[in-house]
Amino acid sequence: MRDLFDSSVERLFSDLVTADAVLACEGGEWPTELWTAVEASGFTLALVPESLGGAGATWADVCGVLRLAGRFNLPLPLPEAMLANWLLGASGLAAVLGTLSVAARGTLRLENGRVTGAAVDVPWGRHVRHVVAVAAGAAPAVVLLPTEAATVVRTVNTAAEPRDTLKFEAVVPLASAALPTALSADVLKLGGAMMRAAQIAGALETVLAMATTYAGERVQFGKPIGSFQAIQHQIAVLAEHAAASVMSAEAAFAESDDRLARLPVMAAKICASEAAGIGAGVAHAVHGAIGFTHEHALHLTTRRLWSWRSEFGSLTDWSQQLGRALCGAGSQALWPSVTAGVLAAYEETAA
Amino acid sequence: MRDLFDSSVERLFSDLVTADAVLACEGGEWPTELWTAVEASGFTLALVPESLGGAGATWADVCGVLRLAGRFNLPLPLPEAMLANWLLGASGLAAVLGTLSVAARGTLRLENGRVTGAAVDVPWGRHVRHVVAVAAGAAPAVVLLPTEAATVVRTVNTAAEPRDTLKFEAVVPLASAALPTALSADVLKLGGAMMRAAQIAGALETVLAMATTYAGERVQFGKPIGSFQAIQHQIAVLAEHAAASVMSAEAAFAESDDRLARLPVMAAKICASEAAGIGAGVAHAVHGAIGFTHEHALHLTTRRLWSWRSEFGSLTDWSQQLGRALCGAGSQALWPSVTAGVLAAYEETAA
Amino acid sequence: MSIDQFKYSRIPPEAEALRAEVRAFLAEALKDYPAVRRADSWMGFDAEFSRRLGAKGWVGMALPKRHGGGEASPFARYVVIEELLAAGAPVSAHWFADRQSGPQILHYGTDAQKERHLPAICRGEQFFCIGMSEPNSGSDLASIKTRARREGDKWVVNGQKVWTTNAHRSHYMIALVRTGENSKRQEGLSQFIIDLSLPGITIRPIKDLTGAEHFNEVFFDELVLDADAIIGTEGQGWGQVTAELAFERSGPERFLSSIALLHTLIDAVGRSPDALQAKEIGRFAARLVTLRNMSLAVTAQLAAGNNPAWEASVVKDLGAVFEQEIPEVAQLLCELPPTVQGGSDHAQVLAYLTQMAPSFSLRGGTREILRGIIARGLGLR
Amino acid sequence: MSIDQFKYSRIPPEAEALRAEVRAFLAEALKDYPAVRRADSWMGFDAEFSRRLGAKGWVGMALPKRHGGGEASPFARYVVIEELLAAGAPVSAHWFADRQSGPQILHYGTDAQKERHLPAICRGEQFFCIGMSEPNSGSDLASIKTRARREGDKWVVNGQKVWTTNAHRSHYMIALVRTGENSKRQEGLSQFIIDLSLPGITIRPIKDLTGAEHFNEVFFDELVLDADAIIGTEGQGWGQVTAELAFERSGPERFLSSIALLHTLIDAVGRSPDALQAKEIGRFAARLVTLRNMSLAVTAQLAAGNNPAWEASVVKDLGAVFEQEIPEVAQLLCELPPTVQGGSDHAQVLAYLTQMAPSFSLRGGTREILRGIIARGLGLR
Repeated sequence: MRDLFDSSVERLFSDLVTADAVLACEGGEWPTELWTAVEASGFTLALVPESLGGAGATWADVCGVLRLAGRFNLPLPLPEAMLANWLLGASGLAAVLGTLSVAARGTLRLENGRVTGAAVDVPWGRHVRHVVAVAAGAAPAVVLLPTEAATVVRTVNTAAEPRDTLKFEAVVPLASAALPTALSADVLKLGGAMMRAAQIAGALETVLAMATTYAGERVQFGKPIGSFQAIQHQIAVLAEHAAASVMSAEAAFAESDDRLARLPVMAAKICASEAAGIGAGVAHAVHGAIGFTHEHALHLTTRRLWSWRSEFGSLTDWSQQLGRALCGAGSQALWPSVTAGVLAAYEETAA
Repeated sequence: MRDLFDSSVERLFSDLVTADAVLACEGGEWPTELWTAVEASGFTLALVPESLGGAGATWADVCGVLRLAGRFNLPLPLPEAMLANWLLGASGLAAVLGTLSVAARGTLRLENGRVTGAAVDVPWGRHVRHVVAVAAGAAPAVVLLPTEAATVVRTVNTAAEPRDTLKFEAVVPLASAALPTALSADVLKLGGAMMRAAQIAGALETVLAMATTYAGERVQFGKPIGSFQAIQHQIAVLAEHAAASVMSAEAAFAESDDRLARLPVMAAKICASEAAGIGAGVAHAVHGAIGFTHEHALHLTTRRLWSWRSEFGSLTDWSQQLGRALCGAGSQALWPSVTAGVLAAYEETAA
Repeated sequence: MSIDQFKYSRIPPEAEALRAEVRAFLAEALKDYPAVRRADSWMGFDAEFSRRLGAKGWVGMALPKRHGGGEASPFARYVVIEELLAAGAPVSAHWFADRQSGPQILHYGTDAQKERHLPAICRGEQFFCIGMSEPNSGSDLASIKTRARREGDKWVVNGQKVWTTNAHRSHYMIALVRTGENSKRQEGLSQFIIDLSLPGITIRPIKDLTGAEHFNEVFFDELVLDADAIIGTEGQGWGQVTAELAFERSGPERFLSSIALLHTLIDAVGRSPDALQAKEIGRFAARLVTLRNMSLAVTAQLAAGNNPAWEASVVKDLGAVFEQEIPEVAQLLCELPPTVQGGSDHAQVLAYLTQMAPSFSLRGGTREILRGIIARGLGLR
Repeated sequence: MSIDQFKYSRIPPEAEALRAEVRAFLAEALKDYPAVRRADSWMGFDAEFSRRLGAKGWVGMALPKRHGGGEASPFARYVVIEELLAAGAPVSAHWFADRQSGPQILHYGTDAQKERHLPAICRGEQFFCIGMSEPNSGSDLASIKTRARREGDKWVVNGQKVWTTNAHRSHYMIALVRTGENSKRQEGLSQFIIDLSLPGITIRPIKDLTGAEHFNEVFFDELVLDADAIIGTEGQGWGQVTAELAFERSGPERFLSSIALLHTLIDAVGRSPDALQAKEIGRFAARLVTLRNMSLAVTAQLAAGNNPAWEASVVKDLGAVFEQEIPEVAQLLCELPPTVQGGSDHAQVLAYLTQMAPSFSLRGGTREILRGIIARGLGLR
């Protein structure tokens, strides 16, 4: 399924997700036609079980889709919608058509059948009709909330992507279910981290290609700057980190199934967040002043890298979680955790 | 006085502190003749007031001496002896001739006229006759202790310099006095940090000269490796950090007088500790395999850099102290602290 | 070159004495100035503010009194500009006139040029930009192609400059232009003072990645200049330009560009930092102290009439690494994604400086250029 | 080259099944093995231990059964060697035979050579070293000068190798030697299997900066070799050597060299790390997981018969940065100066690896060489 997904998404994005389209969205427009085209392709339901009307794809099947979303600077909550519908499906709830996002941070509580509190940093919160969240309460619950019931505080990240706060006051969810016991209360943060890791990997593929091309073309001191050793080595480092991001994202998706593979996902977001800064820095250093202009497309990707690395848990946040778990388990647990891809001691205490 | 000191010490060290002499000391020998020559030159008493039989030099006068000690890998507790005698003098006690070191870490307490506890990481502890420490008690006291009364646990740093633990059990100090109120209880740690900062600066001057020379001589692919941009830029970075270390050490010594200038000293040890790792790394990368051999003199200096950066407070230790003080004082205190060279809020709470 | 040239140089008391007055002025003048604009620092343009500084005697203050300056010492000027930058004051309007054009006109200008420009500069009323880079001449400055040909007693200029900060709101540009045909690339270059109100000049602002417009393309199409527009000696432009590089590379603007973020970071972290926050904030402060001392040491060298070009490159490269590292490390210290609309002051300053930081190692000589200069000074090229 | 070649490759269950047995063996065999010796890892030489591994079938295990091997999959071998390295087992004695010489003899050797060497390698009894570098040929390997001339049916070798790990305690060296006069530097090179007990060979150990003796100078003075000492094709030595580079650059030894320090660091930090300690330890673990996946992806490529030279260089360079960064960061996490005598396990392991770390980016291709290869793979040279 992977190859089919990758090729159809690549065709779709390269037709529709032009630099102009991205810039228009950054100006505040909601790209109705683009969303309609993406939704028509079925990807928002890709991870929903066939029994619930989805494509029944695995996480491994869609890693390429997410990387491509990153590569093309897709200005839509497609990753969020896929994650949201996956969680609805995993919770036995029907998937949602139409615009959809996730709320991974905030103070939402479900009490007496109503949800109150703030959902913070909701991607495209002002534009979507629905939001999926895990609400606290007697037991954590997956809830589907209508955004029309929320007060919106607008916030925008460095890529001009909306990251809004939605405040709910005693709102009856459109659907709700107990969070499956196999999933942790931070499942949306973890899932969002996995999405962003893949998007960063794709974005790094873009800036690597741009830097390589530019270095081969731009002439200074009578030769292409790509023939200078200092430039070559910087681009080599960018390539190394792009490769590490791709690898770690692929591993995280491949190891996730009904539940998200916590250790590989943490590793992926940590590596991707580190790579994002390095990659953006090298790409700008290579491009010089031209890459610093609004006219050049480089910033479409680097501004995303600068925000995505911080979203759904920064390098520090996930590293500290992982480091605390490893120290808690003791040195003899380190290597077995690495080879098993599972931190046994952590899994016990985390949920 | 500075120029005179610098030139006489440089002559002395270049005559006597050869690679062979350093290696012999690393084998465990105490260099009696070298010590005698250094002591005869009067530098152990340089910072002692003239009224107490010293040279009455300022800290600014001796910065060059300490840098030269680092440049030549001097295998003697000269910095420690200078610091110890300075503290004795500042406390109104007579300076000590003969081998002398400081104890900046440990658990020493003075009670009922006797000192009990462990002095940890005492430079050349096994070889010196006396150690100066600040002992805890009803009030902090400067004490001069005879090492013959101590049990010695031998420890050696990466430069094969003794860093011993001395255990004292109800030992009567040879001299003691209340710690002057202008000085903080960590005065020996602070002073040791300042010494090591200057030694690191000197050591970096050495590895910079070695790397530059080697890069000009070693031929690969038909030309000196110093003509490759990647090597040039690495050595440039080494030079930058060597310069930063020299600058920060000079500032710390220049601003210290009867008391040590805490903020400049912290800055010096932080910058030097960071530079030490960068400098050693670049020097080894440039030298390749030859620099990794025991026969080549490079390691005499790099092994010192790797230990000195951790002694008398690591980069982390001092940075955290400084960072906590700055956060405690609030953002509006940052810039005035930098320009004044004094962290007012900190000085109040630190001692 | 020599590391020993980094001699510790305290600011003399008479210069230090200015500081309290500058701080008091800024505390008042900027009391409602938002954090995110303070992050703009020497890119922040405010003609009125520059005039106010001029009235205080803080623009062109090292110039001779007969030209409107204060004959202040380089250290007095240092105190003023570092206080302005640390506070994030909008100094861009007069910045290039104060740092480069004024001293250059004093040094190379005719009496008429001095009369025309220096008093107005000192009043904070005449703004300059510097025309150096061209589309195919970034790091490789000697390859510039803009050309002036002599016609009678006039010069006629054709060509294009790019990345010219403030061209769209300056009165004059000092431009490096080719006047000779010499085969050696650095020869045959001259500097001109170009009145930007003349016909034949088109200025087109270039939007940067944050959407702001600081720099420009400037086109010269049969621009006619009087003979006395040339400054200094015909054909000696390269030497004149490189002589000022040490001034341009060692000032406090080379390491203070991210200080607004250190301020909001400390506020965001609060009084009790954790072990990671404390370490990184302390480490930044230590490097700031040291960079400032290095910059002051270069200032002392310049004041003594030396040419510390190597030392200035060291300050500039270390400073740019420092300025660029602050946003990179800051995003590791608080779980607060950067925001360009909405969000806290810290999130906004973080966003702004994260995006600006790549330019810090471009302006004033790229990292590659500077490290090449440092290596050459060590005898490696 | 392509980043897409980093495909996630799980270790197959039948290979994974070996792990428990290897772990149990090591837990027993190394139960009293000190921490500082575990830091030696693949530089730790213990002939008896190698023989014990041979008896378990864990040396040369991927070689055909008819030559004494186990015909195990590359992934099974991977499981064994990564467990050995993670535990810090002393594997140096058989390391080069297992990784390079065995596969090379299988690939290029005559039947007689296979018979002479492979079974003994698999028993963990025949140790090899690799003769590549020469005094003036470090990174520039094609410039080697050691020469073999033909005399009747013999070869006579003169010259010098240097930095030859384990030459002083190996039975054989596979050496790259010049046999032709070709003007192209990479041509006219051949590989020989040299019996190190022959007359005409002088081996002089070189003490490293820690005082240990791992590597050597090896002098050949009219060394006489039989015609069948050559391995592979005369004049094709360069191709034979470069073909194995992907094997040499992508194994777990390229990122596990400092794992002993991660272990003592976690012990030293204790169960409740502070914010700085937790961050750095977690970050190292994340990179370790990723490097291992990259290394396994290259293993899968090799198993499929591809030549992932570019990808292997990526693993080697990222791995060396990782291995070198561990001691540099570890010294920031505990207030515990490194010690070479006395002190805790952690202080000793820290001291040892701090000193060894510079070599991690020298062996197997310097950083400059690797980044050059990566850039060339991107089309930049």
